[in-house]
Amino acid sequence: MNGAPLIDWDWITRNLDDPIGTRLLEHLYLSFAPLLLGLLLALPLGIACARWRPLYPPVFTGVNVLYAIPSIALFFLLLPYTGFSAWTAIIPLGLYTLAILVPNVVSGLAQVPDHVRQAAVAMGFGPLRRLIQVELPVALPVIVAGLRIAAVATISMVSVASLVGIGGLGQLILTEGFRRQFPTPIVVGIVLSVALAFVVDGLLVLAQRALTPWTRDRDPVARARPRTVGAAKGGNA
Amino acid sequence: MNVLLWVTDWLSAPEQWSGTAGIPARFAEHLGYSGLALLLSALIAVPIGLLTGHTGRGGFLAASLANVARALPTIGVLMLVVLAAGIGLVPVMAALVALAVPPILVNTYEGVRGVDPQVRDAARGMGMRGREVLLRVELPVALPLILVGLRTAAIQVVSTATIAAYVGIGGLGRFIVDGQARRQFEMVAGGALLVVVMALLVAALFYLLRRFLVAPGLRRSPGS
Amino acid sequence: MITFEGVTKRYPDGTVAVDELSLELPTGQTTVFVGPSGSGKTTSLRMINRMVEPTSGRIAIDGQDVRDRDPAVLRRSIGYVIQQAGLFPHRTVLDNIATVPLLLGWTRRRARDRARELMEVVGLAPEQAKRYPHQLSGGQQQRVGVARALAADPPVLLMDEPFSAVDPVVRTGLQDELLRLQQELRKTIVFVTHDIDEAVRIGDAVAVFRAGGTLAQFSTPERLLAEPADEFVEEFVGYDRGVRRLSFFPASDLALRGDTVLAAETPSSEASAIARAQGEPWLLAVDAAHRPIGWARALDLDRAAPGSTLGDLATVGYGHVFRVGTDSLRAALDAAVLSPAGRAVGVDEDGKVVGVVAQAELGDALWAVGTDETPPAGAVRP
Amino acid sequence: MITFEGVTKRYPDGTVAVDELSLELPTGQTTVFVGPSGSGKTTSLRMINRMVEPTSGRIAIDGQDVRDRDPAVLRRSIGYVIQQAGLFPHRTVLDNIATVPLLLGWTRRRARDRARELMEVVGLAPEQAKRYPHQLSGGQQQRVGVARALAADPPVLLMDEPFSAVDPVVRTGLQDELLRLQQELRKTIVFVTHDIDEAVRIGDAVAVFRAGGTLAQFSTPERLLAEPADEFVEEFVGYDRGVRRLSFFPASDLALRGDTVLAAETPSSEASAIARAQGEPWLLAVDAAHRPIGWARALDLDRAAPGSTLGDLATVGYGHVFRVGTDSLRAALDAAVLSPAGRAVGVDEDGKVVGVVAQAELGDALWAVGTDETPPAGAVRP
Amino acid sequence: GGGSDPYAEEEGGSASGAPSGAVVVGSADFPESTLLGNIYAQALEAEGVTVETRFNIGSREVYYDQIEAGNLTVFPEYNGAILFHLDPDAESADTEATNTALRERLPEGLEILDSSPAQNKDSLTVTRETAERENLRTISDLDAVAGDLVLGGPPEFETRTQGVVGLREEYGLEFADFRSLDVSLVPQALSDGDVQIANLFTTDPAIATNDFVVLEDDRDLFGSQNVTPLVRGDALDDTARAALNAVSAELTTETLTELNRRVSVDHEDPDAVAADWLASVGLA
Ligand SMILES: Nc1ncnc2c1ncn2[C@@H]1O[C@H](COP(=O)(O)OP(=O)(O)OP(=O)(O)O)[C@@H](O)[C@H]1O
Ligand SMILES: Nc1ncnc2c1ncn2[C@@H]1O[C@H](COP(=O)(O)OP(=O)(O)OP(=O)(O)O)[C@@H](O)[C@H]1O
Ligand SMILES: [Mg+2]
Ligand SMILES: [Mg+2]
Repeated sequence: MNGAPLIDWDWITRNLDDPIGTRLLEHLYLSFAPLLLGLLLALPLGIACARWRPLYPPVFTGVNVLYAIPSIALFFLLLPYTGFSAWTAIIPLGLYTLAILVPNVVSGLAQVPDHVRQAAVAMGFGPLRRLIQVELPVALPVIVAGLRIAAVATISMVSVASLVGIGGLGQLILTEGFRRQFPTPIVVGIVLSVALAFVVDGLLVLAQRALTPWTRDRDPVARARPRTVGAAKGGNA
Repeated sequence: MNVLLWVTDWLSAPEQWSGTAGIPARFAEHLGYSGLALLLSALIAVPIGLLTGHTGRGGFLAASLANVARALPTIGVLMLVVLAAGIGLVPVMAALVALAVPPILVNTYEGVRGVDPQVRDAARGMGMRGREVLLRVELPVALPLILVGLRTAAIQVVSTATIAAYVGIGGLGRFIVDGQARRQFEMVAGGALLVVVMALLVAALFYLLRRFLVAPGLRRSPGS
Repeated sequence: MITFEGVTKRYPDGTVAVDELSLELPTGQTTVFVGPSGSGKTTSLRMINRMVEPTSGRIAIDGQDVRDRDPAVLRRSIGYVIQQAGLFPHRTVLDNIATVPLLLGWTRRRARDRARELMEVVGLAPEQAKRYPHQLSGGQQQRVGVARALAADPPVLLMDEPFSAVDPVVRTGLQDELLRLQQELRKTIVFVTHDIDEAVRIGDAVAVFRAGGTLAQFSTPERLLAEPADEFVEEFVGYDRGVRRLSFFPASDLALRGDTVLAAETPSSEASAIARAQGEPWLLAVDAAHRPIGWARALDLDRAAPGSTLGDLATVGYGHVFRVGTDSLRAALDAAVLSPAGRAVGVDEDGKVVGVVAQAELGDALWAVGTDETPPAGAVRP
Repeated sequence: MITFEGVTKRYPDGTVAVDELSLELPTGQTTVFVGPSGSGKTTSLRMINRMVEPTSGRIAIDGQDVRDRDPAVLRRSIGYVIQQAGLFPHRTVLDNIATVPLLLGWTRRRARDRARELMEVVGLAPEQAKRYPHQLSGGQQQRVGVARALAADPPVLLMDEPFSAVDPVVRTGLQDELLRLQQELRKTIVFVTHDIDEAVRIGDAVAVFRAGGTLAQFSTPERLLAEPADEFVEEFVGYDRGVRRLSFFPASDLALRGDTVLAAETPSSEASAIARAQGEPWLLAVDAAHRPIGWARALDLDRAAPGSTLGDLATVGYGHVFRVGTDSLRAALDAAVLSPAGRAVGVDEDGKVVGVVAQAELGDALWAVGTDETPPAGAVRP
Repeated sequence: GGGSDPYAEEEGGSASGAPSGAVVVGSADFPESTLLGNIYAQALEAEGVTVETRFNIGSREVYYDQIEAGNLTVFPEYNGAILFHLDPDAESADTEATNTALRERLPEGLEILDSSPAQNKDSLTVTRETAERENLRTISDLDAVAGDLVLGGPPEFETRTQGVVGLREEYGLEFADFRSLDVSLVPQALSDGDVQIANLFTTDPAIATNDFVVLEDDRDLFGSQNVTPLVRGDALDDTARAALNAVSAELTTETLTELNRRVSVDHEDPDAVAADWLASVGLA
């Protein structure tokens, strides 16, 4: 620190493209892939839990235990198997999103009003068609709400993976900043990570609005706030 | 499977169970840091959540700030504060509090906001003053959700307090970080297991808290 | 015709929801299931489209056992309307209505055309096609629900308390609408309600269920009011059933007298003479278009200034009127009770006075109701 | 007495909810505010306990301006009951009821004793004391709400659609309960509803609000039905008001004839003679305790086998009866219409026959209602 | 600046051997390694070699495999460190002996080029104040006071032979406690007094900035740690070898310490510092 200013603008301009830009893109990729993985796992899992209720408590406990494993530990433990590939970050982060996404999928489906479901059955929808054409679309706002929380949480957690050398903006924070006792890259890393979280969150809101036109002008207040379900809150570990 | 075997070996080695670097000491340290961080966070977030929820004012601001806090990369915060304040408890607390405040704040706020307006109205209509409405009606009714927020925060804090090891203070993170540096994976896995155990204990604690603190009339409301 | 033959439904938890039910619901008619909560109405209804499978017994539509049909296919041929309408929140009004046609493989264009057609049938404005359910009032939602059930023109319509979530005024409107529709469409409708008024209004036949899932009575609405099968039914149809029953007797059978109805310009003296001649204490003044102006008391006519007309004295108002062609005895009674003259004024469709009902005549009609076992054919609806 | 003097409420968004309202609500009476949705009923009610502050005008209780009192203290002296009861979900029934006494600083023991007492008053079983609100039915919840409002024995009770969330049967029960309570307690009650039937049933006086927050009519329920102030009120009180209005006229004024009421053992021949003598085609057979058995037709008596009694022939049933002391003309009419003889049977409290109403007599009473401007003092309740 | 996205092309993997065309220079995720990587890359480029860079790759466990697999062809290393990585029980000695031992153990395809005189060794370091108060100059001098001192260092120092274990066995030292810290926190912990003696790297600029005293390793416990290019032999032609050997010849511990200072204290960019230095010694 040595009394140097917190932000060295010069450094920022010099390194805007690389490493700042490259790390940002890397960060984006490292956040997006776990979300996709999480969603691909959470949808079938959540659907199964919604359909066979007794399945839910063990699954819920399972995903929460996973969630409680410190991410550093998971990164380290995966290292011997996945090595220096992005999977080392993607697998743990993807598993973490389950703790948020599964309860949201379940509660989204549970929230489909019974009369809507009944009406679908009565009109002659088969189970699969009902799921795809009625239940999932109606559950979509809740699922997207979960996705928003998971996205923010994942974006903030990716940085931890820098401790095993795969951390997107975390690399900026760790190797450019911390190891050189240089605050500027740390601040830049934090700010960009937060900004990325906000942009992605905003994009998800827009996506949800586009995908669920029927929720518009319903309750502006409720829409502004992400929904909270069970232990599903963002954060990094 | 042999990983499991190593872990049990590591866990059952007698030297792990004594001394300042033993499991009990590390466990206690970890619990201490987590408890302190949770306490600080609760002291910050619960009153703000109650007030903003009660008045309905400033709620948007509080929620937005909580959202920013949620997006903060913990290790960034940790490392920045280390550069500013040196190693020790301060950076750890800063990082953990930034992590724990959002869920507590948001749940407290939502809990109070979510009190049936009819109930709030009835309370006022019976001649309760603002403070009485808050303490006698809104707080107890919001309690299940507040506890959910605290539990979420507590589990995250327990799992994240491992970063304390990075800045030279103890806790279960020591096992994970040291194990990695020394390529002793049973130590990493053992440390992680201990963290999970603590998280489960915390979950159990909150289950008990819910049983004893929440009025039976509310037990069906949101929560576990 | 839908036939229940000794149908029993026992739920896995042991509840016997329906117990040995045997019933025949005639084709093209509305049968109403009514009864207290938990008496098995919904269960019985849902066994028809196999949303619930009977434990024993047999249900057949036009002789064919429903169990011989693929449930999904069966259901597409049966319209279903429920309380909250069960609309799909994520689809527009138009797409909600087009659901079953699309399931049946119609082209999108044809399904939508059909949906637009049905919107008109159930009285929804075309500009609501693009709305989402939550943007509609409760009554409009129910209309969409009915339209959706009708979309594939199913011969059978199941309606489970379809109107119970809307307020009484809208509800009456929806009932009228349904009656009008049924007049045209002649579907086989099974309608569940726990409102006896609605049952009596809507049903060609009413099945009263009692707790335990057995049938307490199955008869026409009129007969239900006249002769409750037992104390349970009597209590269920409620006090007031006497007056309510009057709804089934048309006012058109009342003899109306025109001789006490005079133009308003009739000089007082002349009117007075007529009143005396008829022995009637009240005369009704009407305008040139034969619309009622008000009642005048014969006594006052005697004392009237010379040169005054009947109209000058007819200030008392005429109370309510009843429509001779369409109203029931109940409306006539109401009109009489509210009339200052104690006499009901009958008007035609255009509001022109047809005549006045003498008290004795109305009384006779009323007291005859108790003895008269069957209402005349073509009885008006309540 | 609660007085509104030129009270106006304009909400910040510009909505004028109440416009220059002036009203006097007499002490110890129930005044009902009725009107369509959004007509300012709730707003008016809530200005009384200062949950809403008027924009202009003055509200006083017994002459004292409510604005001169501390809101919290004022509210503790006014009971307040709302739609879903607004019970505290985290407190037992007992503690819910004890809330205001505790706020007033009573000891816990005294507050609970009072609460237990009130549970009995409103008809809640003592074993429900420890239950939580969600464990009660809607009707029971409302009872708790009423008990809670009564706990500190406030002279004024504000009730905002307290019964509108429960089903019609329970609702009638709660209304009866309230009427009974009020008979005893004589509170000054302000009761909001948008159900005109409820208003007419509950109210000593009814204030009809119209959209825009003005008063359309303020009068007794009977007068409201008899003379709606304008078309709006007329439409609002609805069709049927004629027959409904009969509720306000006691049946006790009807002349009853006992001469056609005979013991069942009366020999047919004797009965036949009596019928002929009275010129009555129907005779009522009663048992030894003077309870009705059924009607017998004079015609049949003539043809009866020798030695048979009136009771042998009285098989037609007696239809409904009405209670002479407490029922209204409406019940008498109902009984007559349902009777196979077209005649109503009046009984006393014990179910003993007092007499039979001749058709002409009932008709006269009915037709007179239209002209009779004020119901007799002590009119029975609907 | 660092390299491009390090795992963009990973998936396909060219594990079969040397990458076609370009020489791939890597570096570990600490500033000195990145600096050296930059120096190598720029020196090669100056000789017309096509270079790709993959800097800031995690720990040795991670990058060593990548070199073996052929995804990286040139890596700045320390001869002692690779030796211990390959054989934890190896004996450390002077530069020549270490290199000889190392060459025996390197797998097929990997080789080391000339070691530079620049060494970045482990050390035990104390503040000037402690050194003067306790009169410390060599590690052996700690004999009397070790029991009162808390030793700080990266976690692995506690269990390594070239660490706490060797200090006990070779020097007979037992410290009051060992505190494991992230490498970059060690100097700060020492200057803040959180630890009284620390395991620092000899080229750490913090030593000079804080006026720390490095205790002489009088029993040669830490062996030699000469900066040495680890390369895949088949990927380099003679020009490239010559360029890297020229760098090694010019690099001394003092230079390296100074260059480190510019990167970590003055926060100059490593590539600029590298270019600067290469120009000053006439290698670019
Ligand atoms: N899935 C089920 N499992 C167990 N019992 C059931 C189930 N569905 C209904 N019942 C029970 O069967 C009985 C009849 O229920 P049903 O829904 O047919 O009554 P209903 O007449 O429609 O009542 P309501 O007027 O309240 O709608 C009730 O006692 C109900 O509790
Ligand atoms: N807090 C408020 N802010 C703005 N407008 C309000 C507020 N409360 C009520 N209003 C408006 O004031 C008018 C009267 O409302 P009020 O609640 O008194 O009606 P009401 O007669 O009780 O209706 P309902 O039968 O639906 O309960 C309505 O137009 C309503 O929208
Ligand atoms: Mg039902
Ligand atoms: Mg209201």
